[in-house]
Amino acid sequence: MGYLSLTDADREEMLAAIGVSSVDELFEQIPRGVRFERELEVEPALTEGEIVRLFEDLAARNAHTGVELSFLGAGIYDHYVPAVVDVVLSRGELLTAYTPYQPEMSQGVLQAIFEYQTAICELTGMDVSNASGYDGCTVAADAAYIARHATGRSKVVLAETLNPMVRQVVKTYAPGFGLEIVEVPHDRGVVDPDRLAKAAVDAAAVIFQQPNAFGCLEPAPDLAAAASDAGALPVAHVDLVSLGLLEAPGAYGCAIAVGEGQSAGNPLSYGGPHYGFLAARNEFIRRMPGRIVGQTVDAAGKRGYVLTLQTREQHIRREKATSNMTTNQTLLALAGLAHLSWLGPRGLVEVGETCMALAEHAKARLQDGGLELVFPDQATFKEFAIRVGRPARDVVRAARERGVHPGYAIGRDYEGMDDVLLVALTEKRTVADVERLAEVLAEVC
Amino acid sequence: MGYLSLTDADREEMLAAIGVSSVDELFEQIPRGVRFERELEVEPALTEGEIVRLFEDLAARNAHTGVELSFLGAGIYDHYVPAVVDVVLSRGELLTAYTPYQPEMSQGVLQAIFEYQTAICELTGMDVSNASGYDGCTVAADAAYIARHATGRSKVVLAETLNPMVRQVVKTYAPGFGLEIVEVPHDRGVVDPDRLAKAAVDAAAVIFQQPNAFGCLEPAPDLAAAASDAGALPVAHVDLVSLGLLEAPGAYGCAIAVGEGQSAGNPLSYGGPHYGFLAARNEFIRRMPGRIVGQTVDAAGKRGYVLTLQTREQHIRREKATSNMTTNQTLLALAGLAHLSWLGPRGLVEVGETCMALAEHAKARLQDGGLELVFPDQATFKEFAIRVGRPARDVVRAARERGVHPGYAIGRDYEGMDDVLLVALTEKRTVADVERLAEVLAEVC
Amino acid sequence: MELIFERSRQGRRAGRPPQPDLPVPEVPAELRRKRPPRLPEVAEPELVRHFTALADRTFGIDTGFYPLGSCTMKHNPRVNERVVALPGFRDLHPHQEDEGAQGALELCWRLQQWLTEIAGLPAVTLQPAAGSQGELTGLMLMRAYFADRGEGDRRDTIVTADTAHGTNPASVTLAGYRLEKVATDARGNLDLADLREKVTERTAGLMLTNPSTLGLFDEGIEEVASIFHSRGALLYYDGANLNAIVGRSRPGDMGFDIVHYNLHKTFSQPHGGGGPGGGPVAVRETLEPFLPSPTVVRDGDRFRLDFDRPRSIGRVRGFAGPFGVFVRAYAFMLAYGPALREMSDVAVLNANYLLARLRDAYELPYDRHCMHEFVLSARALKRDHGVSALDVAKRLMDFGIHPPTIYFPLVVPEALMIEPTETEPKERLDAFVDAMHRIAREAADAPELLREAPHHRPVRRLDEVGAAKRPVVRYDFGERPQTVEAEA
Amino acid sequence: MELIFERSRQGRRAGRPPQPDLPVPEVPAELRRKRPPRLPEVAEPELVRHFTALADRTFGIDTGFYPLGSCTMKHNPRVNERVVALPGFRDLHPHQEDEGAQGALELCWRLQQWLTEIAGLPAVTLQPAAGSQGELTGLMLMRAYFADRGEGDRRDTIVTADTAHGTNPASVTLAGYRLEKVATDARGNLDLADLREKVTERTAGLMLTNPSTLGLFDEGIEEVASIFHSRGALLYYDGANLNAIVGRSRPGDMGFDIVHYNLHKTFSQPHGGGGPGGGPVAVRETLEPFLPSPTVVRDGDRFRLDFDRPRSIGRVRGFAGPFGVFVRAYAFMLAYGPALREMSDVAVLNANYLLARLRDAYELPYDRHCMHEFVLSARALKRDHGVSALDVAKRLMDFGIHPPTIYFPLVVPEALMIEPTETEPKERLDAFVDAMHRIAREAADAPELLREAPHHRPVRRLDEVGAAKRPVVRYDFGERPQTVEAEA
Ligand SMILES: Cc1ncc(COP(=O)(O)O)c(C=O)c1O
Ligand SMILES: Cc1ncc(COP(=O)(O)O)c(C=O)c1O
Repeated sequence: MGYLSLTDADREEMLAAIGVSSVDELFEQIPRGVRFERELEVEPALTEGEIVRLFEDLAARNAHTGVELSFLGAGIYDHYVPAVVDVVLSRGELLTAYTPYQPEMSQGVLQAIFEYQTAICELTGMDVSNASGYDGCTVAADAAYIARHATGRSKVVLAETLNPMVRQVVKTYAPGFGLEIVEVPHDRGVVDPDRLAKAAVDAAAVIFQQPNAFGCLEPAPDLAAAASDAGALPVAHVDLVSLGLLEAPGAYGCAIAVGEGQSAGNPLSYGGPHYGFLAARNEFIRRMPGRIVGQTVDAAGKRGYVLTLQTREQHIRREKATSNMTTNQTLLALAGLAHLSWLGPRGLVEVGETCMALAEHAKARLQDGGLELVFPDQATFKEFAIRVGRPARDVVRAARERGVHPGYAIGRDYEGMDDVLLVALTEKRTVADVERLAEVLAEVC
Repeated sequence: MGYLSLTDADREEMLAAIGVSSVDELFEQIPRGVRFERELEVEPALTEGEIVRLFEDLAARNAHTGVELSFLGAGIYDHYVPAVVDVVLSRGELLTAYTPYQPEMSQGVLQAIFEYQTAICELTGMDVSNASGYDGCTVAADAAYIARHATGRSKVVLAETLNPMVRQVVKTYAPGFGLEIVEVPHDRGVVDPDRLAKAAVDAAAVIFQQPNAFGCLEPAPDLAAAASDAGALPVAHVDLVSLGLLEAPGAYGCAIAVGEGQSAGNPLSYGGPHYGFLAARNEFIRRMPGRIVGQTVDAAGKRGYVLTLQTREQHIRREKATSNMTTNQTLLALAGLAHLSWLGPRGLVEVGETCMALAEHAKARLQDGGLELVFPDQATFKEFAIRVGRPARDVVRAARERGVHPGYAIGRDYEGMDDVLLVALTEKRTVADVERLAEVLAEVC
Repeated sequence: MELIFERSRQGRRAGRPPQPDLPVPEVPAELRRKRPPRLPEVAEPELVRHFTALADRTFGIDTGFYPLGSCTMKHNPRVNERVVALPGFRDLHPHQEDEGAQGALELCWRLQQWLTEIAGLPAVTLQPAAGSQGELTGLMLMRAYFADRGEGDRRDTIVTADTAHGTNPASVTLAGYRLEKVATDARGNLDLADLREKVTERTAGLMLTNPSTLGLFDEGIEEVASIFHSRGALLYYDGANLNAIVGRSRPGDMGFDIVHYNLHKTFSQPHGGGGPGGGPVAVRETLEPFLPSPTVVRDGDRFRLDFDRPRSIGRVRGFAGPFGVFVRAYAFMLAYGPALREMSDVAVLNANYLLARLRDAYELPYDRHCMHEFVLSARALKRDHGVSALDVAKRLMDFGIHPPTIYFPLVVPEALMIEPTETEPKERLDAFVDAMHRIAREAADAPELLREAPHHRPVRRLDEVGAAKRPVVRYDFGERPQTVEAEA
Repeated sequence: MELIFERSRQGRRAGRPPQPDLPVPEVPAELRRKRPPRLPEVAEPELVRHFTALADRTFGIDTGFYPLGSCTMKHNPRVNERVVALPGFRDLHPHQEDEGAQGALELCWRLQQWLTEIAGLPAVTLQPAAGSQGELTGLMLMRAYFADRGEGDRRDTIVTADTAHGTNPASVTLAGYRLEKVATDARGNLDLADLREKVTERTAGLMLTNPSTLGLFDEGIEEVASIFHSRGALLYYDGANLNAIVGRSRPGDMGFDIVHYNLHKTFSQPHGGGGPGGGPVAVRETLEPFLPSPTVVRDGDRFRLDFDRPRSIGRVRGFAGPFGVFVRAYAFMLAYGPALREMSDVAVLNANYLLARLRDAYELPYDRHCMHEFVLSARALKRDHGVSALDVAKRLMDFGIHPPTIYFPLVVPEALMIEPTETEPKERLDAFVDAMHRIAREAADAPELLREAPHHRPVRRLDEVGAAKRPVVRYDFGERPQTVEAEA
């Protein structure tokens, strides 16, 4: 077995040192009744080359973005992941280190997390970021938990335009967290601040998404204000890639900003592993879940970095901890840092502009083709909802036969939208790609 | 431009320090008459994402081994390259270091080359190996050059069963080297030692290949003896992957062993970059071309490694150098070291056995299908020549339409073999693959 | 070393996105960003050097021995990184129709087969993102199960061991349960007398790691199971220590009803400085209806995501789970095949070898053979020489060895929790033994050498207390550092 | 650090090839290997650690500043490594039919278009494996050209500059030519008077680097060209310094008839501790028929290898050349497009900035603006403080900087040949300047600090003389090391 190093001679010496005659003897502490005596009934072992060939065969049965022109988004986006990210992910030390409990062994990864936290704070306009959460769904639940304990209130308001999957996860967590969930419907694709204001009364938090699940731009500042006025914490669920162009949640009064980090640095990989980010205003720093890296000095006064505020965490605080998180998504978050550093401030703006320009172009082009926008009077960022005149799932099936995945059939999540496609444009798409989409939709709609 | 770091401010400061007002001024040393004043007429610049997409499109127009079941060999073989090789190639320090002229900065790469040299000496049974040559062709010319000066003779005998490309390169070099090339025809697929003995009279070297260009096993020890008896240096052109099973050239009296290293550690990559290896008996150490790493000690008596015997080399010896080589193929050779270390002695034997077993199986299976071996009475290793009853190039064309590349149409290189396919089997092929080959050949022959 | 923000120079850049020849729409003024984010401005060459330098200041398994107890720091096979990067996996969108993701779904399904056989339980969800989330998921399943039986209100308590990892009690609280702790007996097993008292009609279930965080298999596990089951309660298995027993014993056979796996421990994932992970959960038939939605199911030769799960607790994470983690875990399993038991056998052999060679130099609180890890105490060093487990840990760094887990489990004072894993060769174990013996001698002869350690790292010992007092958690761009007041 | 062979333990292994259920044929006894090769026996975990440790003991461009003159150590863009690994390139067999390799052939053809435009010459072969082989190929082309004209026997001499890189004279000998050297004048140009004498009816041609290895553009190049052409001789351009003039001047326009490119220098390849490289050769129409076979040609929208070249010199390497090198070079070019001149402009700016800041601390033998590199002399340090260029180089290591090329070109005593390349930011240049100034001061104040340098590397200064006296060129497996007698 190529992952194991003991020779027969090694084994003999070691057994002798232990004072047993066989490895079996070491397992005698397992009561007879619960010993597993037969061989595992599993697939046969493969050599490395055979593993690669099997996985190539499995991979070949997936319609990835290299073989299908895809306009899928709905929370996970096909942005270009630069090659510098490969450098980070292929450095064995970063790849094979674990949580930096021993800072003197891990200054590199600690500094990298500190840099990631700084980037997230800059983008969201917040004071503190953790080292990552599981994904864009669980960080929303984390935010609700912070709000519940910060306000002592139990009601949490979710905008109906918050990604459906995110809402589902918050609802799953709600009973344990002692939360009561209220949802606010949208009006013409966005949330009405007045409606939200009513719902926010006695609420711990209001969670909305910008750009929202239809791709529309919410009146975010008004929503945040409505929440604050009701004494509820405004929580914005945002897309990092949009924050070169769209205002930072911190700048319009949000208490907490969360989101799915995948757009920055992570490939699609069928949904994971990715990372969720969570950043907040200073006052919530001691309620933050997960790891936080802080700056300090060593015995010689030299700058260094450590895991800090660990009294929040399960390994110290146990049942009183702010969260039970141990393993997080650091490697994916560092990929995000690399991507964001590669873009820089101008690159981030340009990605946003390209996505927006292509989306506007696609809207116009598809409308020329006779299709109708669902929310014609809302501004959008990189994604929009459009009616295709027949069941969207059938349109998807027909378009895929032509090598194009035209978008997400959102009827799965929203009433009365069975004929709606959610179409996403990233900077990887081109004007020619939009042409192709228009042609195919013309054929199949 | 993402590869350049100077800001406008930097440029101003630097121009000021230099005392010029513009970069143009620095180029005024170029005589007016030979200045290039227009813009280069080349393709427009692409962003990184666009480069990737363009290259994906170009790559998609190549029938690689992932999309076509291939039995091509004839010098370059589709062996499995293990993932540990990726570790070596993805370490930035190894990737971006150059020739270790300054040993204290480069102990890692120097030690790695020393390890590579050791592995090559072990496999070939030789005393000294250089740090790599360009490929399996040029190292044969290098060997001829060594022999010419070691023996003072100018005739070099090439077995007709030596890879045709290798022979072509030796012939190209011959005029400059002052060599007269003589070729010895084969008898029933291998070289007859008596014939060779006659040709070897007054020769500087005899170069033969084991296994040879038809895949047949030469009577290598007898060929070496015939050469030695005539006072010519026996030079064996060998396949590293075969040397777990086949005798080491050093063990049957060869003076020099050379070969194409690709089989160990390098992907096919349409012919390169790969590496040639060259190893010799001690007496030729000061005639070796290229880099050689030697062990030494530092000022504190600690073991270390340096480039050694540099008095052989062009940067010291200039027109009297043993070679003009500067840049070599070290990175590819280190990939070979990683692959060979991954295999170990048992793995190397097993790869050989698997290749041989599959080749024997394929011979039998294709003969059952009515095809005829060209050299039925010769033993082979991983490759064999078989008659397909019609022009082999047509067979290749027809088989490729069925997703199988059945082998190399060797008629291109040898008279009267237009109906012959050279079929190669590596450990990546399976019994099922052989079935598929047999089916397809049955259809198209 | 400089922060990436300190390398930044205005006007530099590495990446440039394509800019199609299209009008750029205006963002509505009230939504437009006013102040650009101060992301670093660096060209590619320095960007690469920066991350290379960060890696050089990080110790990983690839660097050397990393016996961090409870974390199973085993070698990460490189072929796993190769296969996870296949475009068919890497570039597959999670909203792709099932027909367009058959290979991915089949891989998930095959992984489930392995997991059920290993745990001895029939149904699995791959959705949880890590062990901790697996725990929470498991407790939600208990809640749903008892609610379904009308016992939801009554059963409000979860029992955990006093040796439990911090995530266990934390998960109990987050799941809305009361916590009850049970003591450990002299042999390191659950104290059955104490347990009998604490399991009542209010008890929803037990959360247990077996082998425990002491690295000891609970010899009374059958009795423990019957105590809970006889009172209608459930047993939850924290799979963090599964590396000890694969192919040797199965949680399902021990009587556990719910199990989480830490794919990133037992089945080797790059830990990446803290993650990613994967925490699938397996259950008995009776609990299957409550598993998160969607599940991966097989119909004949087709595979699909099943969203039609009316009694499900719902979703705990996006999509079907961290797929890339599944790819690596499945590749890892295939490299062993039915011989996967070898993995646990060697892990246990390596641990017992270290135990045997270190028991005289350090205190061994529970004198038994261990499983895949064991816990020593530096109490004597503390008492006799004023040298703590922390000092021993810091001194180990000077020998190029990552320290073990320290001060955990809490039941052992000055604890050193050592887990070598199966992938270490004997030479590495011996080098560790030599270092530990030398450190024990140094504690007597030159204690300050330990107290001032490490001596040969990029930084000296770091001030963690100061860091928590006035937290600086992001770069201040030259302004006054960000701080908050210390806790009372 | 241990050798991989010293980590070996009998019975260990990492890789295992598939073993089909087939009989294994016997190798004929007289051909069968008797003694198994002593390859290392190591499992994957230690194998990965070994190569990781080797990398950690190697300084690359990714580690820091690497101003190794004449080698153009520029940043290696990472996207190039990504595209070269595409299966369509990586797993393409070189014997694949042209119809099955259209993408690869088109890439080669497009690269040729770039190269011809850059050199100002119409025809290119991509076959040569490196610059040195390009030189040899170029000389073979001259031989064929003159043979074809019936002047083959008469023209037996090649002229090179006394500043020439060692490969030039070496190539002349290997190509079977006589060598004639021409002197350098006070401004660093070829001495025209000397040249006129040395160019005779026996002269086949000139080999020249321009800018020269002094980093100076030959101001008399037009006259030089006419001297050779008027005598029917040819001019060969050694392209190693092309990084200085891309888009600023073209060898073809200067009058050169044959040019080699060092793709791995000008167009950025990972140097990999010594290679790989690529040395394409471009020529005038008159020489095109003699180019190596095969060439890559275009017929309408199809691309093919052309083997039908009756007057070709033949092959100089296998297949069409080092394809992977072409993929990276072409990707590099596309990142710049028509603005590729920027590359040379910044390379020249960086070099002149260093020159301006260092000229007072070290001697500048030729007082002119330089091109992409320049040569300083440590002669004064040697004379005044007994400190050599070698000592300066070794001391630089202690500042985390790779030394420049030293003792070359030969016309400058105690030469320090400095080439920063275009990819270095100003901070790195300034750090180098500071180190060089400090070292100049140390030479006066504490010369032993230099003579004993380096002080902060994994090894102290190494004994190269001893290594050559009794060469140990492979591991002895514990037996007596392999030695040969020293040269007289
Ligand atoms: C005993 C134990 N339980 C639970 C956990 C939590 O698992 P994870 O880190 O995957 O969330 C850990 C991991 O640290 C552990 O060691
Ligand atoms: C001036 C000069 N000419 C020729 C060469 C040889 O080129 P290569 O190393 O590609 O063989 C070099 C490279 O070292 C060089 O610097």
